[in-house]
Amino acid sequence: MSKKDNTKSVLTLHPERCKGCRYCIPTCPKDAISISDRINQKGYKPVAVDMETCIGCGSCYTICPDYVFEIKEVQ
Amino acid sequence: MALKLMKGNDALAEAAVRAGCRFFGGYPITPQSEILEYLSKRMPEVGGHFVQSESELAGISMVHGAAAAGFRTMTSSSGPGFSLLQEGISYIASAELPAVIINVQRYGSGLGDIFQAQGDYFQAVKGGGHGDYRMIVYAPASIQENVDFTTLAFDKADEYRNPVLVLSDASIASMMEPVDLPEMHEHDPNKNPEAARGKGDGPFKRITSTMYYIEDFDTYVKKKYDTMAANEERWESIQVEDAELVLVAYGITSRICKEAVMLAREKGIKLGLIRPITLWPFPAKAFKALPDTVASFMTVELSPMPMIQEDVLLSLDARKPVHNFLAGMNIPEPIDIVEKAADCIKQTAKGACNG
Amino acid sequence: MVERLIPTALVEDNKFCPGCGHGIINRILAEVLDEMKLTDKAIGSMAVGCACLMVDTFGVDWIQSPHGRAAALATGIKRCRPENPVFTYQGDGDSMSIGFSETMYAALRNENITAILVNNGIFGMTGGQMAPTSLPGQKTVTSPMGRNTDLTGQPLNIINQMKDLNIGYLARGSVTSIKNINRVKKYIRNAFETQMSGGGYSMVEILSPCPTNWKMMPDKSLEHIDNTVTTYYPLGEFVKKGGDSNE
Amino acid sequence: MNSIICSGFGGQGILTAGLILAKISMDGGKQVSWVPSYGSEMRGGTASCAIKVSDTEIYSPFIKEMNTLVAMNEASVDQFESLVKPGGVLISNSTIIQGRTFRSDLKVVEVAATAISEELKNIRGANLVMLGAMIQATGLFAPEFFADGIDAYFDAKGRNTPLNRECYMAGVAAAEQA
Repeated sequence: MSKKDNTKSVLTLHPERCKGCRYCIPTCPKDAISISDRINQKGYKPVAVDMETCIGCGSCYTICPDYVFEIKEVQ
Repeated sequence: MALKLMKGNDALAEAAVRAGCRFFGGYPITPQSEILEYLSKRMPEVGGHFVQSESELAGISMVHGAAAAGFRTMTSSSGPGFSLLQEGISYIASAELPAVIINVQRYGSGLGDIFQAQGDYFQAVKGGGHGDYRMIVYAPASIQENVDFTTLAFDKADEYRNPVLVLSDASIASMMEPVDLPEMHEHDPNKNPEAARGKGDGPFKRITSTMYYIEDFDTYVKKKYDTMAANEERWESIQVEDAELVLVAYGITSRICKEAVMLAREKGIKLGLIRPITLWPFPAKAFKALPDTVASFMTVELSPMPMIQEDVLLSLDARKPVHNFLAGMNIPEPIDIVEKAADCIKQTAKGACNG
Repeated sequence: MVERLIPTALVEDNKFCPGCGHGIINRILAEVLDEMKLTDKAIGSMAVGCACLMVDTFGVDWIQSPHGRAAALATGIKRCRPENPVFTYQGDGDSMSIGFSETMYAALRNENITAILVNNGIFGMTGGQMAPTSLPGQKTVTSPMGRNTDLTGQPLNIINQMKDLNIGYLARGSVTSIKNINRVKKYIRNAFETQMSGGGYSMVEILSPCPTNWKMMPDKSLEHIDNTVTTYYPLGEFVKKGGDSNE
Repeated sequence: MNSIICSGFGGQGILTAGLILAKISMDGGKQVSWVPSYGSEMRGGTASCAIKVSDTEIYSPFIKEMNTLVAMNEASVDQFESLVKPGGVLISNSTIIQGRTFRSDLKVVEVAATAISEELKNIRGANLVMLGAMIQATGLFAPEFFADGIDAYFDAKGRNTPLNRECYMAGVAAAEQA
């Protein structure tokens, strides 16, 4: 769908919301998600996303209990 | 104005409808069931809602929901069922929602029996539910008062955003007297902006214990109930001006005591009567204003144990003897009350001051 | 549409434990309310338990119910305001233990409300005690040797209790995978569509992980639901009086 | 202050008799109270009601001693005769209460209420026969005023028949002759 109107699905990450449950990691079809080394303000090691690999499919959005991911359409 | 001959329960239910009550949830239990029966027919006639709930716990919770939605709402029960209402009453008080609760008292603890009694006094006035709340408690003594105080209860529930209790009993429930019913009053459920109706364009509403959102809640809640206590005392005093002994009785018992006062006066015995109309706040002011002639008091209660005695003693700072005429499960005879009172007057003169 | 934005009803970060299924369910519910344009009208009757944590984070009108009474409150609200979507959000302890009577009677009356019942097989908020839905042999802080069904009875299958009643909609889903989550979303949408068309009582039970009280890693919790919990509590739609949602 | 007890088997219309008396008294400008007392059975048990009619405020609605007893059956006489005030009125349903010696300090009116109502083909009107005898014997209200009240009572319920007034008037006549 997105291809037709020349838009692209781009992931927005809210790592401060992450509680480190890791549900997203095996869910990602591109293995683009990993745990970062830093500790966020909630005290968890948040996920990080390799944006080059990410295809913006939204699987992470769907499984995440903590609203860490959003997918936006951009031109 | 045409008087109507009505049964206590029916008149009370009609008063609720005329006060704008449009939701009733409740469970059958004698001797209050006629309130349910009446409203099951009447509510649909006025576009209101009646639900026979699966229990008193559910009934009071339905009332809680309807009150949160902004509607004038009521439930009623008796004795064992009133115990089950306590959970919801505490929650409604805590959320500062208005609701009217009726307890048609019946005799005894546990299952007890269905006849008139006044044994739910402590539960009614000291708070049967958990936590830091009080309720205005009205004690009607006639069918007209069933109507008047039920009407007032809805207004006071709105004014203070607090549940209000009407404490009736099996005899007032089943007897008939002429009543003058008030005009029909419509209550706008959207009048209060805090009523749950969907957030619309505004902020969402959280109807829960207000303690979560009020700063210095301890001070706030104390002030709320102090204000109610200071402003809402109601009572009737009869022939106390020169009385030697003052009877204290509420509800149906107070009417027997009125007769006892008249009978005593015929015999030259100086009895008076204080009839608390509000049981909470207990009318302490009535006791502060008595003349020095009053040497002692006697409570008359449809209970085997003294209950209002405690509040009379508090109102008197325990400075004068308070005797009891405990009728238990029997309707007392005025002459018996007069004789015991005469005996108490003698005892008091001798300096004895017990029971 | 590939765009996936945080729904408007989620006004603050949730306060659930890491890996808690409530977060997923909150989001799906918020999506459905947004998509059906019901967020501004919805009134929620909130359980006691972990559901209470939503009161500041999920932006619809809320009424806090006493423990177990959410369905009775919802009855009072819905009868008075039939035009508003009214739902309960309850855990299994609230809806199926202390509130079993209120839950069942709302269904028996076919109240036109939607019940979201989150089944994680445990009392979460109070520290992991046995629930009516705990599985045989399940270790909890009040069944330390494992749930003994000789003494505590069999796990309560609420769907079985309700499926023969005259109600509008009944389904059970889980939040263990993208597929299952999307299915739950459809169930919740079907439930609200049932209500908005006056179709009577609708209920969606959702199997949800409680990694904290199960003392399991979140990923193992999801596997546990798929491998074990669903054998006791099969997924699917069990009553569907209206048609499919036009999603 | 007039205190009246109406008593009989449940189903004999005794509570209704008391109610009609209370209603007409109210319409006649009196203060009234009506207190029921009945056994657990809906039909067949003993039922009674206590009515007070007064020009001034009624304090206690309960009655221990009464001015008037309307007794539909033996059990009612057993229970209440001793509580009628000296000089009071006792209306006895002589179809059922037979061969009985009453207190000599009472004005006793024996009226075959059940038989009369049967003759008039209004078997449920025995209570109205008793009321007629009671009104005549006590002089509580003018008999015609009360008869109009009975019509109004049943008219309001939408189920009046001329037989109601006939039963009542038969009771008045029976008391006149007694």
